Amino acid sequence: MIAQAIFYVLAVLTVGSSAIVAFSRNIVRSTFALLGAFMGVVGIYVLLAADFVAMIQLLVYVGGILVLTLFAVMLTQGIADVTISNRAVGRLPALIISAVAAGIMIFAVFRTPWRQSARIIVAPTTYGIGNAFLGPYALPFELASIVLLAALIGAVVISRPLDRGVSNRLSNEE
Amino acid sequence: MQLDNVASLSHFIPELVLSGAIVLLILLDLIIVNRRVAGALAMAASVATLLLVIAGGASNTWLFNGMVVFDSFAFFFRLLITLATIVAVWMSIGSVEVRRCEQGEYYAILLSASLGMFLMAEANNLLMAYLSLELVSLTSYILTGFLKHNRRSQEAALKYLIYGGVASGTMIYGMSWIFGIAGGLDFGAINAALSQSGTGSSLAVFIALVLILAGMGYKVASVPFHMWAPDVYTGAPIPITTFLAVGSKAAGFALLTRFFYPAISHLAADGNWQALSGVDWPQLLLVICMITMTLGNLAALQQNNMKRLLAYSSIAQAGYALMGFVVLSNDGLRAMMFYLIAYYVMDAGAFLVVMIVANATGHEDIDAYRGLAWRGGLVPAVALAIFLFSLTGIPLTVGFIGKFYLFAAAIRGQFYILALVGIINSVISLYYYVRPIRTMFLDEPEGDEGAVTAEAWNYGLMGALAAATIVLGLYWGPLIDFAGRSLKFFIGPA
Amino acid sequence: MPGGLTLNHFLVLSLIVFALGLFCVMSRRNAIGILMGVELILNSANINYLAFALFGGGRYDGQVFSLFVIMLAAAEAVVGLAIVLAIYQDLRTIDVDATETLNG
Amino acid sequence: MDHLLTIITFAPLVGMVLILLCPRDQHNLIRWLAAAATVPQIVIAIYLYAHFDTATTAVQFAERYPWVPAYHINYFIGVDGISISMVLLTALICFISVFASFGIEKGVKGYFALLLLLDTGMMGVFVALDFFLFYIFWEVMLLPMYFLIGIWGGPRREYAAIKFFLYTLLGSVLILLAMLGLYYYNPTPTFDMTKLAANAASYSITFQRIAWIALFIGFAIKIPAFPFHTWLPDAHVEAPTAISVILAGILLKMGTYGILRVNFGILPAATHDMAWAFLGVVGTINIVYGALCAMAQTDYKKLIAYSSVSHMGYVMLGLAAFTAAGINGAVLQMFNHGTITAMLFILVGVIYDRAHHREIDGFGGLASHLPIYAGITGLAFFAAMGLPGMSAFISEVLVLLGSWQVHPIMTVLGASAAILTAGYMLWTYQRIYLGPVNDRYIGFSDLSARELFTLVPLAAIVLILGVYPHAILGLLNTSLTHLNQVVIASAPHTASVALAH
Amino acid sequence: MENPVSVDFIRWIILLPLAGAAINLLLGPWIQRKLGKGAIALIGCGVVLAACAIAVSGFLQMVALPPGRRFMLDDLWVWMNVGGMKLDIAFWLDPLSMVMTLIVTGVGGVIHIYSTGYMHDDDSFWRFFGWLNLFTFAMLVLVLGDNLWLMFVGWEGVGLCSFALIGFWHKVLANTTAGNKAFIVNRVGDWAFVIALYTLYWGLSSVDHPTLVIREVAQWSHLLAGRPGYLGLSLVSFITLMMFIGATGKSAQIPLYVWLPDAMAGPTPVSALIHAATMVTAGIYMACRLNFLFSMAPDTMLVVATIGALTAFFAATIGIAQNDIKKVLAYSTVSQLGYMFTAVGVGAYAASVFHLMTHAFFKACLFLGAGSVIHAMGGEQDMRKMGGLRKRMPITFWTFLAATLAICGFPPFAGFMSKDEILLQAFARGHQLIWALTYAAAGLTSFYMFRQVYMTFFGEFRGTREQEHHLHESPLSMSSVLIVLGVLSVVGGGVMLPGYLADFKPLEDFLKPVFSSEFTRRLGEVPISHGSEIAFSALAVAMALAGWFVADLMYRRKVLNPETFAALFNGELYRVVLEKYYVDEIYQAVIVNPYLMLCRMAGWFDANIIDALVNLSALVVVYASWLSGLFDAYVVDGLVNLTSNVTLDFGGRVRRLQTGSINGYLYAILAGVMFILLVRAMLRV
Repeated sequence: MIAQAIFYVLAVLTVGSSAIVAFSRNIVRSTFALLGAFMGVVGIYVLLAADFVAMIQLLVYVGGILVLTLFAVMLTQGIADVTISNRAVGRLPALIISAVAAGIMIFAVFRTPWRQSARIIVAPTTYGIGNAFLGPYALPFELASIVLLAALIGAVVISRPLDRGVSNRLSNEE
Repeated sequence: MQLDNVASLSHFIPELVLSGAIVLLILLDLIIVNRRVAGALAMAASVATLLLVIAGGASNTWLFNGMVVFDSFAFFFRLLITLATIVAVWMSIGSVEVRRCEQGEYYAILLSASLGMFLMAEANNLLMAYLSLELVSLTSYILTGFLKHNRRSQEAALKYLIYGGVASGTMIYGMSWIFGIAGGLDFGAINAALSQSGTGSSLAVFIALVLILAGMGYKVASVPFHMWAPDVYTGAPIPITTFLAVGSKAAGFALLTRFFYPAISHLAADGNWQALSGVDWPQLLLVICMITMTLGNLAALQQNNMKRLLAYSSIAQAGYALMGFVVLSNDGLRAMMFYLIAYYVMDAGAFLVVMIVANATGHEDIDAYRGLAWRGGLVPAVALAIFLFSLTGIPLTVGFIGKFYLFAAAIRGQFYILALVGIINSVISLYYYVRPIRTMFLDEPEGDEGAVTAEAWNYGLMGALAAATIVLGLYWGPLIDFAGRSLKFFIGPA
Repeated sequence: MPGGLTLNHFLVLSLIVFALGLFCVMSRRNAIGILMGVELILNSANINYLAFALFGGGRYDGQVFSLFVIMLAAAEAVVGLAIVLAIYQDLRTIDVDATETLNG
Repeated sequence: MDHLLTIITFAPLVGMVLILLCPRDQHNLIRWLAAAATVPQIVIAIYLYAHFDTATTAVQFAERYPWVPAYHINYFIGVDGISISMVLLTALICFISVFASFGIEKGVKGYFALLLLLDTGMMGVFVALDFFLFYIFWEVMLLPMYFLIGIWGGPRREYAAIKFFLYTLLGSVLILLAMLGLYYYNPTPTFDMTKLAANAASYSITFQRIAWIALFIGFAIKIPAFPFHTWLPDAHVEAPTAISVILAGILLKMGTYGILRVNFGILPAATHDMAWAFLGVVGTINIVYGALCAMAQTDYKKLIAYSSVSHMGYVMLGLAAFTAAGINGAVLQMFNHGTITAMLFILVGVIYDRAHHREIDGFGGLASHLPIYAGITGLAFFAAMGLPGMSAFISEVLVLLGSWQVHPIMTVLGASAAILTAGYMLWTYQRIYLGPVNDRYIGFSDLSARELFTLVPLAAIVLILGVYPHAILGLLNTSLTHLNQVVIASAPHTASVALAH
Repeated sequence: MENPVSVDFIRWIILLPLAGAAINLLLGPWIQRKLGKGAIALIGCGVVLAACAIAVSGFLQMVALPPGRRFMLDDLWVWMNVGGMKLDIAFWLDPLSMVMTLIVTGVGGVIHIYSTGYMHDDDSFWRFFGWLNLFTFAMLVLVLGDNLWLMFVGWEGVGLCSFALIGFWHKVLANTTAGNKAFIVNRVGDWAFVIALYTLYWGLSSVDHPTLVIREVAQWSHLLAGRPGYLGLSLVSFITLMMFIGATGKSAQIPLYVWLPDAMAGPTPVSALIHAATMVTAGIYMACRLNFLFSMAPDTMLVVATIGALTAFFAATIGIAQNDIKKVLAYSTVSQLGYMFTAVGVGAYAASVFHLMTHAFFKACLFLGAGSVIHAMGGEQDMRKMGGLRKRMPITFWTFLAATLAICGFPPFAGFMSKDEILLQAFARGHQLIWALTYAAAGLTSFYMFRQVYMTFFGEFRGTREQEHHLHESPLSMSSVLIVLGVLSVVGGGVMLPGYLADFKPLEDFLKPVFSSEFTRRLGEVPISHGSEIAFSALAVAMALAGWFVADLMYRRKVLNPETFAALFNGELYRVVLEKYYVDEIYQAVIVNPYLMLCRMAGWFDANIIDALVNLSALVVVYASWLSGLFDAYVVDGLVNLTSNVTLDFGGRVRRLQTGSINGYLYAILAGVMFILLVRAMLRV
């Protein structure tokens, strides 16, 4: 029962925050609500016995992505312009589509015989995950490093202004 | 045969070479000032990869504990992707646009994309599929937005990114359901699980497939997941456009095929495939296929920018290739694979000519081609005509042979409506494919538009592709045999 | 699962978040807003993976997958925000009339 | 002498390569090279004519090499009674067209290169016996035609060229579908037309009908049959003279040839069912409607174009009858129309070169100072009218004779077109050549030696075939009569066998 | 029938004129320039006279044969051999074609000679002789062809030459129009004729004798008796009726006679040769040649006789009001051809051929005389401007008079013999009404012919002074021909005398083998007493005298004023007759104008409907692409507007990062996905 209560609290947090993210017309408010959503999800992760993942979520999402997003919003938005007249062309149809999609999928969720194992193990996972990364998931793990490398380099290249040195180099060669 | 991580490495040399080259390029960029080195190195790495791929052959093994599979099918796409990379690198070296960019990073990311495509073709696991697809996507966003101070380029990159993000998000959501039903990520395990499960899960599987299709379909730019393509193709540097159009699309088809065929279908005794557990994705894809080619063609009719025209054309071409995909037979898949080769040859050629003209005139509009044949640009004009006729599917070109096999597969599978739609589309497509030809040959040049000349290496590649278009249109026997031989999936353990 | 929580609890939760993410993606006209919607979708997917990992069999498979999703989300966010910033930067410095736009 | 048909097909291609190697401004060299490239065709055509065995229905001078064995595609060429006359016609018309093109001054190199490519494509269609090869050749002539009309044509050339291209492509893709269907419906998949024909009995009648219609539309566009004919006037009017000659002289025949070769040969049962409506009725409409439209034209060339529509109707009507006279007459009409209409278009070109317009009412009295020109035009006109003693008479008479018993009403209508044809031809002749001398044209020179050289052989053939049609009929008779029997025999009810003779 | 005698001289009768035509037409200008018109004339006349000589020798050979074996065949080569129908280029000489050949080459030969004088001043001398030779060739093919298709070759060939010679002076547009009219009207007849041939072929092949060789048709046609044909007629009736329609075209009978008067636009020798003596008789020749078929079809025979008689009468009525010297003769020709058809229709084939022959003589003589007059008058053809020529042109006058007496049927001139025979036969075979018509026509003939004689040769000269000064008798080349033909008009009737004079009918005997089919013989068995024959002769002569008398009163003695007759019925009757019963106008209004309208409609239809329908499909595609463009532009997003708006937003320092188009894309995609899901869920849950 306690677990259930915790679940519902977390669910309300997650869904509520997500709803604000989705529905708020203020992008800054959405960004802050995103924090709530992430935190709720972290709780859910814990509830799902994924301690390591929850930790990473906390670190990467809350500590990284969210900050980054906030930074970007602030940078491009300007706090002054909070009253945004979003035309919201597709809000109602979008709502309908999302609702219908959710409806169908919830229907499907209840009809589907999901694979469920008889025994549910709740135990720390860090060790197992570490093994997995070095064993069967070694290739994805290594690949991920390349992805990150490429992403970092790309981000740097794209966001770096065309500096004088490069310009000179270009004009010299042409 | 399933190899562990260390033993797998010996089969993984091309990928390793690519990875090494990526690292080397990044390092070199910090040290060496001469910008031509990067291109040369990338070229060397791609050629080496090609040779290694050929030398490695296909060995029907699972590598890295079943993460990737190394079968004939993978070999085919490795080859095709390497060729696409070579063309992209070659064009990059000759491109005026690209010359203004940071060279080391550019080629490093280009080769990363190439690596990602390799893995897409080899993926035997949902996680690998997702990872490799993301690698390709991320690098593609970056490459698209690579042009500094080019609003089009960056806008395209943003669109591409947002679209790709949503697509991959929905895809992994769909994958999660497949995981929930099958209890594993391995394609073999999924196949086994789906074979045993009854029809109770078919709705969930169908929804999951639709969601996954959003992620994979956007790589091949099939309707309704095609919207990014025109903008991105127009905005990206032309070599990248080419790379996306031929390489990324081929990799997308590889992944699509590997997932939809060996993973969630099974090969019946009569040589035709059947979808597992009553999931009717074939009908879904049939409709998508027909809409894709029709919409692509119709939208292309009104384009005035060559890149954009070719972008819509490539959507339509993807629709044609999907014809082979939806007929549920090895004939169809073989035709699709053959068509991808054909598409590679002719589309890369067309983009190359567009680049040559853009290099010379700075324009990509069809108007820039006015009277091209009569103002000293006869060679590129003829080459472009060949490529465009091939894209239309006129005989004596490889495009015709490709379509021939596609239609043959459709007719054989008794998909008459599909064949008819394809036929009508071929005719419609003639109209816009002929427009540039008309502009080049039938219109007189006006004003002071100068002659179009290009460097020898661009002409060389163009000539090679044009020759390939014709030669493969006349003698394609070995190629179709190769496509047929390559159509062997090494299916995972039950 | 102790406390009477079933798989479906988590699946429905994730679905709601997914749907909200979808709505966000569809209704937002702000690029960063859309990216936030994508993050919601990714999180909802992760809930699924972890739920299936717990209730189904493939324990580490699911958890590892979710880790990769988080990681790639980060990479995507980095690249995406870089592009956003680049455009912003660009437009601040370049004459608007000289810019080309994609259409048609 | 084993590769005669290969040589006859690809000799122009060799010429094309040589022309491409020529310097751009060596116009005369290019022209004579092109002429030389068509000479082997003429020589071989004569040889084939002399050595053709008229007693057999078998394929002669055949060559067969595997091309794509995995898909049963062969390089299989040969001639039989159905195709031999068309091979002769192609060789002749192409030879003449090259000379008729000597006046081209713009892009000479490209023009002749494309012309020779076109030549290869056309010849290939008539010798190909592998369906795939047939289709390739069929499409090959599309491209040069598009450029030849589009670059060297008249003011609305782009419209005409794309119209031609789109129309024909639509037709040919339908042929492609039918071809693939035939391939797979065969007990042993093959593209070999002779084998496909041999297995004709194994196709279900439903399939035959579907394939028949697809093929028919594909071929009908080329013929051109009503209502698919509207590309023809445009294409003819805009095309340069020699291209009009080829278009009317050879290309149109490919449509009816295809019907004979494929629809008749491979789908006889469906042919027997459907020819009545699709060939008979449509052919009759072509005859009468084409003649009516021709009467209404004010453009000389367009008038001739519509007369082609009318005359090709006879071919269809003849085919629809399933009588020996009808089918022989139809093929003979193909040959005759080829030669006569070639003359007519050359003649239109002659006056267009001088006057730079083609308005019929803008001329008058040309006979007074261009007597030779007017004389040959008169000959061609009367030939087109089917005047006895000239070639078209024989074929039209055979067609109508053959169809009378089977389709009396159609025949009466078809025969009445002889009156209509005489009407518009004579009226046109009068308006252009007779009457008071028009001062504007007094300075015009009569036919040049080159123009005479293109016209006289055709005129001679027209006259000779009028009195000795056996020269061509003898080639056709065995094969066509056999083909006719096959179609009749494939009918579910064989009561109509009585009509065989 | 016994096998025909195989010979090889017939081809030369035909090829010689052809060679002449080829030389004159192809090399004519050159020869005329280098060697003069004499060479042209020599070639032109020489070939025909040579052919005539060969024909005469052939005639002698034929006469030497026993009557039952007088069939000669000259087989050249296979023409076509299709579907069991084997036709050769072969020529067939039997008594009937022998007679025709002699007429064609003989009369033709003298007209050629006449032409050397008549056309002497024309620059296109060579062309005239070329076409004249070609005509002779075509006519001989028609006559000698051994099968019906070959006959048809000549049949249309003479039409072609007729077309070319009517429009010989082609710089005058009206002449060429007349040529066109002749050709097209003939084509209408030919259309019926070929249908007759098709039907005949199929009829014979249904009795296992698919052939159109005339002698074989003759052999097997009896098998067709009683077989049903089309339009409710028996097969043979249908065939012969269609053939007769063909004949009405060629031989200018109602309703297709309208071209012949216009054909007078050609040079006068052409009118004499083609439009009087030879070509127009082709229909009669054809009917006689196929007498075995016609005889099998009594209903057709009745139609033929009726049409013939009507034509004879109505053409004669038109003839009395014409003022053009050649037009009078033209309608006279139509009328006389009507007589010949009457004879065919009543089954008197020999009489028909006999009249054909005598008509060739006297009508050629009349035309050439008229030509002589026109020549002298400097091209004037209106008789009202002539008069009194008798003294200035005696030879012309006397020959013209002889021919006039012949055509009017005064004994013992040739026309008396032949026309009398026809009238007699018509009455004797029970066609009283037809007899009455033709009898009346004989009076009219006499009237208009003497009217012509009086207007032309008697009274005062009514032309200009210049013409009067120029008047002269024609040169020897012309006048000698007039004399020859004049003499023939007098004595030509001698080959078939009336029974009460002598039992001397060599022509009928000679032709008997041709008219020996069972059905023809059955028709011919009509006993006629000498008394009735004499009575009919007297009646006929009385009628001719009456015509003469009226003409004499009106035009020589001027006792009666023609104007008073013209003014009867307010002059309406006269006007109707003068305007040839408005037949041309009716044809123009009923057939030609609607036809031209139909053509214009078809042309409009093709350009605006058919082409538009085809273009419609293109339009649909364009529209669809426009729609999909809209889809891209508005449903997905207002790309053009929005992106620029977005850009402007940026420029407007509103710091929003809005990428409007993207969410539209996503929206569309996700909507697509959801739609798929929804459909799937509704279809199968």
